[in-house]
Amino acid sequence: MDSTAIPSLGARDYKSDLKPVWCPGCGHFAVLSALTRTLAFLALPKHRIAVISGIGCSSRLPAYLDCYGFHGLHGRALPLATGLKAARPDLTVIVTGGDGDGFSIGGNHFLHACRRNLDLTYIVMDNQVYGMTKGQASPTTRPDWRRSRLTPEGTGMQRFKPAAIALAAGAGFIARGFAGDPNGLSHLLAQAIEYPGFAFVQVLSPCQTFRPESREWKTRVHPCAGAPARDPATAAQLMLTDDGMALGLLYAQVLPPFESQPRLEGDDLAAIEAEFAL
Amino acid sequence: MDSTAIPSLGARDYKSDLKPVWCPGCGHFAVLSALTRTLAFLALPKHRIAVISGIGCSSRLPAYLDCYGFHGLHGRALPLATGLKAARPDLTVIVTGGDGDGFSIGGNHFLHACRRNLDLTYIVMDNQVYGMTKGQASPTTRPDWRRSRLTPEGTGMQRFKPAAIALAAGAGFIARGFAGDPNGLSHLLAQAIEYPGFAFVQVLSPCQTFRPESREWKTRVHPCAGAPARDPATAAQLMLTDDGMALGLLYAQVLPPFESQPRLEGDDLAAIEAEFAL
Amino acid sequence: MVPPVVALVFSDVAGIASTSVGRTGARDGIRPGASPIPRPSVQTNSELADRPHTRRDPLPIRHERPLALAVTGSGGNGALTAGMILLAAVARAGLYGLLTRSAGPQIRGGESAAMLRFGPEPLACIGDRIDLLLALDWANHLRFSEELPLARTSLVLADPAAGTLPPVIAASGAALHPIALRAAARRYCDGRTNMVAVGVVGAVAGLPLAALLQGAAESLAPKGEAIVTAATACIRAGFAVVHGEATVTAAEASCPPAALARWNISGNEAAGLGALRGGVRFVAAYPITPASDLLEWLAPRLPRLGGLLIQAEDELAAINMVIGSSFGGVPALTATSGPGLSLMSEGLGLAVASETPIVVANVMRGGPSTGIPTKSEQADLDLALYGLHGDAPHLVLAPLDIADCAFTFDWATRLTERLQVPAIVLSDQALGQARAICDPPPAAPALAGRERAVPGAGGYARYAASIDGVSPMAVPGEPGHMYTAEGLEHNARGTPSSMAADHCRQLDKRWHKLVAHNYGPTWADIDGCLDSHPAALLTGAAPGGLCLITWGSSRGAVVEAAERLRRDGWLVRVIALRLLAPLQQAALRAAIAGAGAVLVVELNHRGQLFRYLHAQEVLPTTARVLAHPGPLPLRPAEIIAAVQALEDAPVA
Amino acid sequence: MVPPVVALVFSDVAGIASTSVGRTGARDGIRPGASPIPRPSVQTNSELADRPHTRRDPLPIRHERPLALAVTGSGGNGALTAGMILLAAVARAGLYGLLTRSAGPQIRGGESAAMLRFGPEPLACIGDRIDLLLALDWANHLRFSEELPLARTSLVLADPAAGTLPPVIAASGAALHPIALRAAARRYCDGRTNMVAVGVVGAVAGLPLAALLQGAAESLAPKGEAIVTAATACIRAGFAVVHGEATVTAAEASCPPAALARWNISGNEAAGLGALRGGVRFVAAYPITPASDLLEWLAPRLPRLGGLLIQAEDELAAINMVIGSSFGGVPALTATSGPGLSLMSEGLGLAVASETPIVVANVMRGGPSTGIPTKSEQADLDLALYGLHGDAPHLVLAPLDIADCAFTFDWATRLTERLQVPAIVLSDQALGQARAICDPPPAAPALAGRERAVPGAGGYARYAASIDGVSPMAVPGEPGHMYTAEGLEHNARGTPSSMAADHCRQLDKRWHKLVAHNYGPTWADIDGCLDSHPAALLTGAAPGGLCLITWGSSRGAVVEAAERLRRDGWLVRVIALRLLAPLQQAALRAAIAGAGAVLVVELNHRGQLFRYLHAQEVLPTTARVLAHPGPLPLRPAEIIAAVQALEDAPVA
Ligand SMILES: Cc1ncc(C[n+]2csc(CCOP(=O)(O)OP(=O)(O)O)c2C)c(N)n1
Ligand SMILES: Cc1ncc(C[n+]2csc(CCOP(=O)(O)OP(=O)(O)O)c2C)c(N)n1
Ligand code: SF4
Ligand code: SF4
Ligand SMILES: [Mg+2]
Ligand SMILES: [Mg+2]
Repeated sequence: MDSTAIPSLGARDYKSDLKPVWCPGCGHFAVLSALTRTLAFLALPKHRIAVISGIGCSSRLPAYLDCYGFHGLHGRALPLATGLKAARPDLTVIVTGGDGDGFSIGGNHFLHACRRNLDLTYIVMDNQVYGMTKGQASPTTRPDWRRSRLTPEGTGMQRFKPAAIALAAGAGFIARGFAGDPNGLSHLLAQAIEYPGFAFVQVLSPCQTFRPESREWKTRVHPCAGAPARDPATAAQLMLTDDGMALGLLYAQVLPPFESQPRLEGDDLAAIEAEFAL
Repeated sequence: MDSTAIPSLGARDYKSDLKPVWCPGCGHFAVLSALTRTLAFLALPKHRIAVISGIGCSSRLPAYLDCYGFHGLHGRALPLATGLKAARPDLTVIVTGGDGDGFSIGGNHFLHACRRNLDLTYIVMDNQVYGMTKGQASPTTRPDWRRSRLTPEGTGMQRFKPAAIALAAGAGFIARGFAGDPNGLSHLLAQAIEYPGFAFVQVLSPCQTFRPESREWKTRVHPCAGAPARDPATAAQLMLTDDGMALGLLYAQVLPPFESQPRLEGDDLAAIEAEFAL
Repeated sequence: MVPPVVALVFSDVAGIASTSVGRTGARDGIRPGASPIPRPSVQTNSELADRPHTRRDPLPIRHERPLALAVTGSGGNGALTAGMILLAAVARAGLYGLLTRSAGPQIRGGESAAMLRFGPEPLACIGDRIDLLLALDWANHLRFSEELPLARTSLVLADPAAGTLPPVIAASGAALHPIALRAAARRYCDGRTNMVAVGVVGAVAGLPLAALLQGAAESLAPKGEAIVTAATACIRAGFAVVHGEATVTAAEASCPPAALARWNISGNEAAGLGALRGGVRFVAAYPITPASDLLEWLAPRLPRLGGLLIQAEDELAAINMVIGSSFGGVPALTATSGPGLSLMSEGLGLAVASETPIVVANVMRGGPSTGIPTKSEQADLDLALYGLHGDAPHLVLAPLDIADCAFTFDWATRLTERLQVPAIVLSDQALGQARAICDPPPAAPALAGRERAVPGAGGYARYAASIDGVSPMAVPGEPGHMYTAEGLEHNARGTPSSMAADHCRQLDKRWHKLVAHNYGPTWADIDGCLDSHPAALLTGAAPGGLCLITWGSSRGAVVEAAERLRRDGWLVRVIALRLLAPLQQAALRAAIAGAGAVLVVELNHRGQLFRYLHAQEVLPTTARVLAHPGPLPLRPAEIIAAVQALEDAPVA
Repeated sequence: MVPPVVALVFSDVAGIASTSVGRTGARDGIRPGASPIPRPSVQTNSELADRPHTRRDPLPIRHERPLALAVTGSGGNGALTAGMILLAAVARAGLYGLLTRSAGPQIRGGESAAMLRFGPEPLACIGDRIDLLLALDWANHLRFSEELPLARTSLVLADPAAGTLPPVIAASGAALHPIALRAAARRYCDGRTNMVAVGVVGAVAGLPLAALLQGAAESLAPKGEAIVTAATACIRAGFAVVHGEATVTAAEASCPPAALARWNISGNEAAGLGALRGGVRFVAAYPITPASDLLEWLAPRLPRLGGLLIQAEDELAAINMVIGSSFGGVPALTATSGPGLSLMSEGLGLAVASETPIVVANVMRGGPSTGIPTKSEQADLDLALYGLHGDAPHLVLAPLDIADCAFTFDWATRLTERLQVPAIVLSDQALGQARAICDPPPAAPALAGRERAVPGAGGYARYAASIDGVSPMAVPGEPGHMYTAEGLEHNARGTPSSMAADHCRQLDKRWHKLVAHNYGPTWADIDGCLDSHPAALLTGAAPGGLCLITWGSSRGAVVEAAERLRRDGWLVRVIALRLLAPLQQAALRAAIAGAGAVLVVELNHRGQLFRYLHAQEVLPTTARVLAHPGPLPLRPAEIIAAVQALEDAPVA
């Protein structure tokens, strides 16, 4: 391969020269930094990485990296990444987005990406709000949060539990990080990228502008108890009862990665056309 | 109310005069019968029932009933029913469909309907195949089922676990019935309809034409062990480890039903228009 | 002391003729109804422009009406709030006003600009240029400078402390006047530069102090008394910078009584109100810029009328939810923007086939794809007209101005209920997120509501043919006519059918009910003809001359261009289409008939209305189109230029 | 013994002139290349028709070519298998054939019909009527009887044991002949009535026994030898019912050598093959009728070429998956039908804005909404042309016949890769699920493939302007030109921008690359002009006369109608559009130029192509449209009737 002998790069080398549109103090900055540090740590060649996203503040991330990227449609990052990874298994494909993008409009693809178990890393920057559209409730918002003008009495809907859903859908790697803990996050991201299958990392990433109260998350997060669960039943117990603030690798299990069909290559079109000849 | 004094009706009275398009021996016949028997048992006035469906063999069901119905779009029965029930809380709204309709294209709505907890009954006739489009794999199909011409090597995807997903998404009533056990099914349907929130009933309903091997389900089903779980963690343990063939009420918990906004009524438009006056 | 104004130059619109006049006092400026007022402007020359921030001449008062001013700055420093206060002040001064805004992609800290045009007559559009610009700072100014066209007659106020002047300002030839905003803010109040700016700009724009203070009190009331008090001090300070301390007290008494019959309303609010007026009581939607405001206005108000709003998980859910509500008998609306409308295409088809009335508001933004979410464009017409699979006739409407959002949404709701067909209403960012001081919008024409099934002899045939194509609709809960609504092709009873005869019958019916309806005269706003009623048009009113055809938010610029052209002796008629589908072919042909030249004007890349009108065979082959994409709005001057470029355009 | 044929009547196509001839031997019938053959038919009268199931006359052999036959029955009793075998037999007899089918909504047990037209020349369409009908039973016959038009010249074979004759049969005036299928099946073989029917129908249709047996062997081979053996016995038995036992052995030797250069292929298979030829190696899709066959054909074949197919969770996923694959440099396709195309609208817009090549096959079915899934219609043209929000130019193509599916999909794939824009290809159920014996389709014109980025000096500008509007595209994995593909409006480097100048530049670029491309002569199939190349057309070939314009699968009926009209002395040209967008306006205008009358022909309710051509200003105002919705196909005779009804149509 042309690219194995790359000079070792620093985190900064993975950043593009674009200035993020994010508000000062937005948690997404820390996610960006943690990711570039992880990429440098793993010494991944920049041109072999593709970062795919949907639409939202968080989904702006790919353009701030100096590797391949696709800023796609709201909610559709996972299928786009699925097509890319299935067609180009040689690439490192990372998907980034927000809680609205991934769990509301993109919920179906989340379920099926977990089931499909392609070797993707999915990073959701969960700020429990729609930042980009100015402060509506997302699936992870508490049902009684009344600060959205769209749902002034609260959504009245139970919170979406990303880890529990991922588990039920069949994901083999489930972790939770925090923008306020960049080292821990970097570590999780490195494990996720190296995991040979679909790895889901929920990152608590406070929105300064529309959820200023989430600044106090730093006082509420805590490491998850013990080693990551290896069997689904234990993991489910944990995820359905936890406070959503436990950080770390919550569940890890090796599953057969997706391979839809054996690729036989070598055959040619003439052989296929011959089927039609009389 | 005009309609409380209805004459008591038999199951047959809930059937329309349309002949189902289903293949002889299709499991969906039994679901239709169980449903009409349940409606008769509950003595629900026909005109206060609306049955909403998507597209698929199973989704043809509403027209075979003599009540209100809507044969909508593939995968979109739940949101249509949500709009109806939210606007018309006085009606009994039942949603019917298939595993493809509900878990593949409709997966996102399934998640969010569970979270929203409107008082709906959702009956999925799961035959582990797309019947109507002639035999493709559905999310509940085994990954190594090779009889679909679309995925001749199998889908390679883990099976979708409807009960586990519903639980993780927050559903408060989760049951599994079998078309080969019409009495048990009727009983479950009655409980589901009476449950004051989102009630999900997965019905194993064999497809004679494309999954003839599912005839042997009758030898594999078994009642679920013990009383229905009341806490999510126990339920999850059960649902993530079971063989998908345990019948009965798997989980039941009372949750606050959805009420997005207090309806104040009584105010009038003039008061609202006054906001704009100088 | 009223400061003297130096070397005023009267120039006409095109900036050609000019004549010197003397001085104009600040107090004479407000003359509602006295239009057109000659436009005084500071004489400028490159010499002056080359000496930015150094001039110390007293500030000239700008009396021309309509006057367009802009307050610009970075996100968070309050340019938009200043604009809101100025708009309220304009109302209190007894004038009409139009406030638009420009914001960048940043959620916070990006560029922002408030543009206000006001005068004694209702404002049709934002005009050709900014007469008066006050910059709170110059950061990011380049990003929206193209939205703020300056002329040599314009006046630019800037704080020397606000940073280097962008070259584009100097290049415009506008007069510059330094103004020590920050210093004044520090001296007089708690440092809200934008509030001082309100005082300065208001004074230079010839607005009475009392109106400014009242505007501030109204706009800031929700933020509490302390804020209002601080703002009052700042506005006074700013006003004094222009007029001198002595005048401030005297000026306070001069606020004319407000014209209380007028409204202060945004397009999105008007749309929401129109929907409520039309009977909408259920809304389901997924947030998207620039439709979210519309939804957020409705959310707390629906329950007051017994209705509700659901935030759906996505647009696919939203449109199916409103279909469900309407099936249940509760009139329903969803609102979205381009990407969401794309996702609703399948749901719209279901509403067509199942004959379920729903209203879909599309507040258009720049496209294609995610496009330019915060800016306006009229490029979703194709999608709205044609974007359903199969033969799927439906209603497409477009409001013509901010107040008309109320009328058009009201009408659309009544039409959809009457005709049992979905209506797409094409508003856009330029209407939705702009505010106007305007006359209260009239109610839509009364229409028979949804035709309901009555208990009959035989079985109920939901989709039975009828003379007008509309079949009585049963609603769940009613005994005696249960049926299953159907998205498959079906026979009269709703039973799925793949027979050609059933298919033809239902296609004919669904087509017929749309074209057979009598939409009355409000299908378009026609001006320059004797009477906009089709019958009058058919008798050949206003023959010859120029015919301008437009739709939606572009109407304002076209109407203003037409007025100016008429002043120059042109015979001009304007046809602004409110009902786009079904196109009123006969009435439109009659309205066009006899025109010497036809120009279609719209804000998109390739002329979507122009192509549609050709598709419908209503345009002569000599018709031409002026189309350019957003985000820059159409301006009257460019329409006039395009008209002048038409070879055969006759001058009356 | 060759049975005598009674009272044969030769009638011309329109059934007017007729003349009695003697008898024709069964062995003389197959004369490949000898066309037109006079069409013998049994003399019928209402007397005969009134005596169904009672006639005992020997079976007449039908020698007219092309001949249209149908085998009908209920689902599961093998009508479709019989059709497949007859098609294979036709091929082995050295003839061309076209096999269409009709099925009801039932998955099993519903009605089904196989319709086969064959003759010595390639078949353009299924013609005007069924000459020979064999009913396995009459259950549900009414549901598709309108798809089986019978004339007084038609012959109907039915087993008296198959139930009561539907009145519609008697009403047609067709000749009836009872035939004891079930009895024969019971006597000679294991009871496969449909196989006996193959023998009977084949014999009456004048096909050699050897061809029938070879057709059966080929078609049934996958089911195993036992089935083939049983079928052979049944077919022999059926053949003997017509020709008598004695002839069977002699007939076996008479099969002419097959024309091996021909293909037996369905439209969906041809589409899949075309995509593979064009370079598609990744497919993601969600099943939907009638596109599933296309996907199911591709699924096992893609891996043989190093590619793969993913069954997506829905259509939104499918289109985004193919965008992802193409972004990764692997040419990709998705296939769907109307409802799915509606759901793909947003994804199509992303492909336009991000300039990602993809092919979207839409195998059209009846609409709107879920519509009529199993039947054909051409009603998704509007959606394909216009169904994206914003100004979003893209490619729209339509294959013109079964073999042309291969050419058009091949070409579409090459075009999308060359132009970095999505291509929608509008096939339909009538093409996709029909099979033909045809000449192998030619390859699409060679085109430069996707232009790839080469390492340059400065930074890589993914969306840089260029002379032809196409910018070189980098593919992940290549060092030196990393970029982020963007669905927001952007500048040349792909950085999001909401500036008018960037927006205009990118809109212009995306438009320009489409219109600047030289599509060559294959934008349409033009016949009746001296040369279909635009240059020749511009010089005014074939002036005057009638111009028929059509698109997609309707071409066949139009071409056949044109041929008949020419035989009647009309000067007719046919323009069948393969490239619908961007419309080749100049070439099309040139192709129409000088026509005395223009008729647009299409299979939808309101004339979508007709309106589109008007939108593009290529039609004279005198142009007319013949449009009717599906599911019934357009027939040559109705086109001829429409032409005759054109007032000013000149007769050469
Ligand atoms: C189809 C579609 N619907 C809606 C939108 C509007 N939209 C843009 S971003 C967004 C939500 C973003 O929230 P999230 O994913 O949580 O990201 P955040 O901004 O909070 O980081 C929405 C609703 C859109 N762009 N496209
Ligand atoms: C948008 C859309 N995509 C695809 C289809 C085609 N389609 C119809 S039914 C169906 C699957 C039905 O499977 P399931 O829901 O399991 O019902 P079953 O027939 O097995 O009872 C599909 C894919 C459609 N009608 N609409
Ligand atoms: S709005 Fe919230 S999520 Fe978006 S950039 Fe600002 S702080 Fe971050
Ligand atoms: S195909 Fe299967 S699911 Fe459909 S009707 Fe037949 S047996 Fe039932
Ligand atoms: Mg968020
Ligand atoms: Mg199924």
